[in-house]
Amino acid sequence: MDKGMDQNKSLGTQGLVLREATIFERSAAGRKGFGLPPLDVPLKKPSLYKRTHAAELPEVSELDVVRHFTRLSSWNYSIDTGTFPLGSCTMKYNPRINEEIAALPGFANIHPDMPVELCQGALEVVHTLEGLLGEIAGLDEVSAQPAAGAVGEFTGLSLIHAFHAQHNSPRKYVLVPDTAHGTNPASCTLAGYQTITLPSGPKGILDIEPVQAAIQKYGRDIAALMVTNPNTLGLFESNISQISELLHGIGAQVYMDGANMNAIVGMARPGDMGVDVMHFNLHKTFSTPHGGGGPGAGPVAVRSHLAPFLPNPRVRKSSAGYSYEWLPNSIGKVKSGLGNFGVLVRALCYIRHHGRDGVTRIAKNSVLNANYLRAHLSKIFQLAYETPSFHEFVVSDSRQLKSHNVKTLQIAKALIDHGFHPPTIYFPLVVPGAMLMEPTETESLQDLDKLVEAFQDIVHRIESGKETFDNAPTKTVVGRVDEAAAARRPVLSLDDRTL
Amino acid sequence: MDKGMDQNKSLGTQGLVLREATIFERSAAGRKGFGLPPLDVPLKKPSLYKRTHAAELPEVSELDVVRHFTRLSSWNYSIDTGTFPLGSCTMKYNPRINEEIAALPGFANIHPDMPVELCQGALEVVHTLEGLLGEIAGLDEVSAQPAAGAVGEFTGLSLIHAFHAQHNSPRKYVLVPDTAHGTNPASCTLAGYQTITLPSGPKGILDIEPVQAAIQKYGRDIAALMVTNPNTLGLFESNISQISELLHGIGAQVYMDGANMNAIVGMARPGDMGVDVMHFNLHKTFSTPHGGGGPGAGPVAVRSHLAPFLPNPRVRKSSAGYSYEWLPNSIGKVKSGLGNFGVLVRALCYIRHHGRDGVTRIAKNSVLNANYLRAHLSKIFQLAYETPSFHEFVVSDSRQLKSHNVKTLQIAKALIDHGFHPPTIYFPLVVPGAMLMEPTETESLQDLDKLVEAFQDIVHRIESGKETFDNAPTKTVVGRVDEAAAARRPVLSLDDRTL
Amino acid sequence: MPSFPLTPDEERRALEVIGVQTIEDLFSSIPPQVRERAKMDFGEANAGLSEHELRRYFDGIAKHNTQHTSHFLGGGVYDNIIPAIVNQLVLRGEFLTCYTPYQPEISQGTLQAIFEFQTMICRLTGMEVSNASLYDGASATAEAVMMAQRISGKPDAPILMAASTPPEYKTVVNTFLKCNSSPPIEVPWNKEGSLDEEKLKSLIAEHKPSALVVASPNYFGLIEPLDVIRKHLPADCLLIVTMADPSALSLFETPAALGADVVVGEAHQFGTPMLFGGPHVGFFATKKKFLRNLPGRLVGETVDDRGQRAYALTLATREQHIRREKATSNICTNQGLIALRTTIYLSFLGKQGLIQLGEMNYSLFDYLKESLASHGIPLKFKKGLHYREGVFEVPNLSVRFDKLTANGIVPGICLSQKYSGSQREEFENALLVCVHPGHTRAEIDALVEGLSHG
Amino acid sequence: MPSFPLTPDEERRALEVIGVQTIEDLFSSIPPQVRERAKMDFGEANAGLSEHELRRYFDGIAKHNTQHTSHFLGGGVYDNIIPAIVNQLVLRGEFLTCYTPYQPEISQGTLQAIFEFQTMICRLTGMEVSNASLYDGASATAEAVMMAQRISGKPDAPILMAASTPPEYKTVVNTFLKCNSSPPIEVPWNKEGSLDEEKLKSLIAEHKPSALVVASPNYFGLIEPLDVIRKHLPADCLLIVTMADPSALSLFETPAALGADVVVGEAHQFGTPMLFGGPHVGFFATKKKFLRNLPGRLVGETVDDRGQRAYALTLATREQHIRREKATSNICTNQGLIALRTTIYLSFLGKQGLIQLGEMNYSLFDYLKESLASHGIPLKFKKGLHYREGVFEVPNLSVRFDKLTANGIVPGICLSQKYSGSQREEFENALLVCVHPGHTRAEIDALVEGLSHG
Ligand SMILES: Cc1ncc(COP(=O)(O)O)c(C=O)c1O
Ligand SMILES: Cc1ncc(COP(=O)(O)O)c(C=O)c1O
Repeated sequence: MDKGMDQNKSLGTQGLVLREATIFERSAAGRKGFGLPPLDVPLKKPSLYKRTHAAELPEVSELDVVRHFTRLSSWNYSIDTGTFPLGSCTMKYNPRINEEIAALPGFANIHPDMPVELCQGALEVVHTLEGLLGEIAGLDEVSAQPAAGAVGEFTGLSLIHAFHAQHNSPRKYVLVPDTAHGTNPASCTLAGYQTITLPSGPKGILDIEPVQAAIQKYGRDIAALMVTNPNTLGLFESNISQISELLHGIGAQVYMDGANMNAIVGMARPGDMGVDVMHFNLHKTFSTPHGGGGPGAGPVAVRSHLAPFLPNPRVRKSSAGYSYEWLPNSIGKVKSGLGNFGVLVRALCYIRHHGRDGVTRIAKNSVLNANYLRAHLSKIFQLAYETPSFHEFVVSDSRQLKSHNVKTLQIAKALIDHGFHPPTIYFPLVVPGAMLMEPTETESLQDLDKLVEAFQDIVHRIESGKETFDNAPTKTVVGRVDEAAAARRPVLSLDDRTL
Repeated sequence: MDKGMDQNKSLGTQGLVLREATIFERSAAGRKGFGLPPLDVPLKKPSLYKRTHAAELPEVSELDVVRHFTRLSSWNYSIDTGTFPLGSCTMKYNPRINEEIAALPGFANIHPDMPVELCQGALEVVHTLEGLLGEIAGLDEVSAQPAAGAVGEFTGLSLIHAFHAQHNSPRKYVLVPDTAHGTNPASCTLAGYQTITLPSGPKGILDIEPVQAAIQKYGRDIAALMVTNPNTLGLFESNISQISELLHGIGAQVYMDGANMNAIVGMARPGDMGVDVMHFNLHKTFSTPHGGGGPGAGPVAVRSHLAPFLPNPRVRKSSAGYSYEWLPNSIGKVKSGLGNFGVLVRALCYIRHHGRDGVTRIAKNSVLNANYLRAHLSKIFQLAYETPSFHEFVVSDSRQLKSHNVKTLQIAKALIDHGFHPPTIYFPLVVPGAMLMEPTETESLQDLDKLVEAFQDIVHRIESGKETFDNAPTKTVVGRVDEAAAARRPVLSLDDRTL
Repeated sequence: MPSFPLTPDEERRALEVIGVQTIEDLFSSIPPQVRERAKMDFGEANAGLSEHELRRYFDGIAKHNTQHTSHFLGGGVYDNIIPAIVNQLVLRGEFLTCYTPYQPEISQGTLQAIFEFQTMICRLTGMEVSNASLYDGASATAEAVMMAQRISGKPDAPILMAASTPPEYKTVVNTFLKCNSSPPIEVPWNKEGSLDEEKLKSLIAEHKPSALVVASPNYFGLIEPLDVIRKHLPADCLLIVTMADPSALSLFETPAALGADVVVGEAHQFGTPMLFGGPHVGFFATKKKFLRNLPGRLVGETVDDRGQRAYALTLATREQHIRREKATSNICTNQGLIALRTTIYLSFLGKQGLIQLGEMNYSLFDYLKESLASHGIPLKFKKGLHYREGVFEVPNLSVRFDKLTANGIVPGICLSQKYSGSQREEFENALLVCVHPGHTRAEIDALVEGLSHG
Repeated sequence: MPSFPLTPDEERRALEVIGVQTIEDLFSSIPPQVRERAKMDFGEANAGLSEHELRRYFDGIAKHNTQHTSHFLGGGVYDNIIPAIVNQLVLRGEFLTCYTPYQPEISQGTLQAIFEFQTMICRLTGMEVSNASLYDGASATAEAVMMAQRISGKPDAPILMAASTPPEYKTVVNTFLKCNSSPPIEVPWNKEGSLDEEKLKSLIAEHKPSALVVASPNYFGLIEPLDVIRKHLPADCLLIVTMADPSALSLFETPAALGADVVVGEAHQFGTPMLFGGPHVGFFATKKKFLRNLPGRLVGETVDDRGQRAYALTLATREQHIRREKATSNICTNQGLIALRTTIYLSFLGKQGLIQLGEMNYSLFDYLKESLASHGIPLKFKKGLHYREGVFEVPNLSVRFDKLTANGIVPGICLSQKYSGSQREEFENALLVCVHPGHTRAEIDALVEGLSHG
């Protein structure tokens, strides 16, 4: 019994899983699905512009649908399945109470054009959340409208754009460290700015010199610095206050990408570091579920001088209740409605669940867990930077590559067979063969210990020359997927197979 | 790509599944779980009879719990996973709207001692459902109180007991065909009756002669006949009306086990066949989920002469609303409250969903599906009876046993590797090596065709001498489980390991 | 009406394969006169409803049940706070729509969860073995009595039962015993609401019972002195403790430690809503020596053919599908999913949480009791050791009850409705009031206010 | 406050392994003055709430939003009936709590579902390729315009946009274009509420636009004559059709068949509640030749190393994480779970169900329109081809609106609030009224009654 499936063996094993073709392949002509209520008025049909061929949706039964998606789900790995140390993504536990609350009919079934007196509760949610996020940011006003981090970036940069325009000081450049997430430069482009990449220093953080040099070179053409803090190496930008001062000195703004707020929430406030505008990723720091790629929410927080440009409308509170205010100098809207309201409800629920001290505890425990993992893994992998790291850290494949020609990709895929989700790989780009690990605060030491053991086992097998994991993963329902083939001859829909 | 996982291969394959020890083995001393609201009155503790050692419940986090049970669930096969032709169990699709309705706060959060004027809705559910079940049974009154089919049986037999007692005619025996479910004789014992087993005839149904013979022999000591219809071979007891008359002739009662009502609901009513009392299995015919072994509900329906003995209290409707009535001659209560109310809500929802014609369609389509499957499988397996069958049918391993010494158990386990739940095996006892197959009406022909192919493949491999499936299943997370060892040295709790 | 998967085309194909003309042909073995009479009339329910209409219909009905704002009902069914994860995890199809785990290779999830449930019940009660669940506390009590009869070897052996056992439990036990033996003999409560020891002694002497059933806490919220009671019992008389409120096990000594042979009860409050009385979940724990007499299903640990730890239903030779009329009970379907809810809830509540829950109940009741006392409404059984509920003598009860209820506060259970004869008289103004973990001080204050006037 | 998994003991062990004394030590690279100023005050939210308290708090808030009994709001957000299975399946942790499917071997569930979503969007719109979702209809429209600019090779090329596009869509497009180019030039609507073809012709001649954006149905519920419009456009001017209401695709010809180059829109009504405006889900479909210019994620079919069909994210070379400042858009997280809801909903609704849904919307609006007309409340744009919503001229609108609203019936959107200047005057008494599949004749009758008096 000691070799039992629940014993100290690899977490990953194999079990019965069912195959399932696409839902269209379950279809049978004439099979009926969902039943609508009967029509109690006369049936009418249009006579012009009639559709000639019905859209070929599947014709399946309720059980077909349930089985199909139940089976599909069984091929996914998720936080609820196991440890998911995907750096930069803050894959922490998503409390289920949030799902319950967001599904309340009083939240789910509200039309955004409901007259204000009939949606006071919805406005209260938005207003309260914006207030709390402002307190967390140490900034003056917040707009919860942006639908994701990338939209938050664009919104923040647009505010900067509007601010400079108001001051008749159109500018061209945004300074972005080389550790930045890809959305940062892409957002700059979208906001009409050119990106000037700043090299990070030997410690992995931004030194003062390159900023000074850029200021020297581009002067008042610099609109802003856009910095992620802690940065994508998991390192706190210790020079941020000084750098901010430098930028303020030329009338430029400091934008902070707050996607990594999980590391510092309650422990340090962007507003206290000289930041003028930032965005949050509610789907990271405030644990709204990632859902296989969204929805998220990317509220922006600003210092008061940027507030007149915030997206419209603003929600205001007075003794008469909540109401809308339309700012004359607003950049406009960046999304329909007031934002991804359902995500905002979850985030508010999460913050109220934690309270002030609980929110701070998030940062403490996420940094503790990450450093615990780092302490173990830096024994077997090359640590990218010795600098003290926060909620995540980077190691690389350099040892394994040198000694046995095994790459990060192989190590990541091998980890899957051990029953874990791999870390973020090959990002940030500044570290060749990077593995960016973010365990989050909701993992227990037991689970982290198992992750360490899995890595140890992989490294041991590599270094003892036993395995190179070129065929990993082998336990999954599909083996190594040919991504190159997918790109070479893209097939993007069932009908595209034959296009 | 033709060999793809979604192509015409066996439905069953293997995928990554995670190991998981018991929840206790996740425990860490001092870890806190669910948060209760703060106590806003002074904390007090008892001083007498204090517990000396705290109950060793696990100390785990919310994520621990979610992961634990998510992983456990992935080791189960269910209707939502795939085809589940488990005879006698009516494993049909359980509509999810029922779960939604049963969870409404107005149903979930009602205490059974709520004053009647504050629980009119709950009483309406019970009253309405009892009325509809009466109509389906063709009988006069219904009690929804019994918690499962077995309790329904006991209740029905107790009613018979009370009836005979009232007529000063205490009786000793209940006639039970040999095809009966095990609960039938067990319930007889519980109700103070001895079981007289009647052999089924060559066609698999009860002939008139053995009943006449029993009447000859036991006369007015016979309290009742207890018959499942359609019986556990899936055959309609065509002689039921005549047999009922014989029993009524000696003042005995006819009890019908209605667990198989799925076959005839709307097509034939027990009350029209001479049945005096019957029970329904709501968790079968009316599709309330089985939940890995309950909860269910086993309402009894009776002809008016048995109604005075029904369990207390009865729900009555008048112009003033719903109220309780306490019958003076009631057998008492067979369960707390009015029954498994949450199950009753689901069953009512299901019946209202279907409406009258939809309910009848259940029988039609379940019988059609079963006969389709039978037409195919009787080509490769020995059919137990040629008699036209209803919602289920029995084949046996006799051909495979004779030719290759492969038994039903092996065939069942081989089917698992194909991605299907096995049929009920070795039941009913009258057919050696029985496989009792009940596909239900919610399976599509596609899914049934795949099941047929799986059986064909198994039989082909057996008959071509390729395999005997002694080690099946091999794809599951655990292999063949040693049930004999479990019984030899029973370990029934974690602490029992060392007892 | 929901749609069935078979399309008209497929129906034709199926009929062809079978070799009949119409579906009706498949029903030809039903006698024609039975077939003809099968005309149902569902009245307004004849038409099937779409999901949208079902929601409207049931929302309308459910609304009639939500007219109150707070309640103090207990007496065997207890309001509790149910974590969101319990409700959501049990919706996973793999748990919700699987069958009793007859095929262990594809049922390890359910089996391991039941094994955990059994372990938890053992640890809570202090007993050695537990089954996989029974229908509810009342029927578990009946099963315990019948097990005692089996063990005694005398199926109609006399049984003593505390009169202070919840009334429904008594009725259910009576119903189950009725056909085979005489009903249990009631042992009255004494002036303080506890089991009357003198009466107990004389009844033992008179009847030589094979078991005594005691509820602790009893229906009046009192912890019974089980160790003292045990001393009065002959060695071959089983002490069956029934616990409608096992949350008392958070603070109070286990029945096992005090000498119980069987501990049964109702565990719904651990993660399952009140649901107007069910589905709930009975538990059944006893000594390992009685293993083969246990009713219901059991899950045991074993190994698979690869040497891995695995679980399976075991000792089925006690069960009806094997033993038929000689089975230890007729139980087949029981409360699988509710046992799972219990297991999830207790896992999440945890060792510390359970104690906190008990202390909360204890403290809230203490506050309630003191408040009512200071408003001149005393406990009826003042000396007893109460846990979370108790009987209060409320002047002018029916008027005050109605007034409170009309204001949306249901103050408790009027005991006169639960008893007859002299007991009914004893309880004329008696109200059983219970606290639950959702209660706030403000709610209790409002109750006290309402009960002390009018 | 929810509990964190690390126990005090484990915390100590972790610190030891790391080699620091306290957790605070790990934060030493934060400048001390920043650390010190990090004092937050959440006011009443300082204390964390348990699940029970969260329920009380949010139930209280949510109640303020449920004071109405029926509504006729549309204009881009549409009430619909959501099957129970949609809500329950998306709660499965494997869907809810997974990430963007970067590791295809453990993400086939999400990947295949997106592939199905893409297929459905193609089949609905008639286009060849679809992406994996965008934030919403408005931002999808903005992305379409930006794609047209990329394709034209002139990032600041002039864009025409129908003035009858939903106001929010226009504002969002403006915001996204603002920093890089001039805002789109509006093409006014004619007397019948449709795109003014004469104006269109002259604007084309004047501006040589790289794209025209038309909403169909437009904000007034009118189906635009896309084929006619297409004829006016030069070959290199893309026709972008934006569909806030793609349920119109049930009955009306696909934009693809009428000459559209890009079809974008908002699909939330297919299985996702209104949720006060989000999360919803934008879709984006176009011709395969524009594949490499598409914004957002794409899933493609491929094989695994065992020759099995498999899916993977593909053409990532367009995306920001590879292309950075040269990416086709900055999109990263989008609307995965809402796209999944859409896929589940459309699967269950099915081919026939979609047509039935469209006919229901069409018929309900027809009934509404006729009723209002017979009560003297005419459509503003009488000749146009309406689908499920339309603009009505309601005498004394503000009074009647308030009276109905006070009675729990929200009759629609007052268009004067959505426009400014001369358009606002045009719409002074204009009400945009929309039906949805849950509506009954009785509800419509009550609306008509209320709108025609007072
Ligand atoms: C550091 C960083 N910035 C920005 C983003 C973009 O956020 P979103 O995906 O919500 O658009 C991410 C997300 O991956 C991120 O990790
Ligand atoms: C024919 C038959 N009768 C009775 C029963 C017992 O019903 P329950 O399991 O609800 O007690 C069953 C259930 O398996 C059955 O199949």
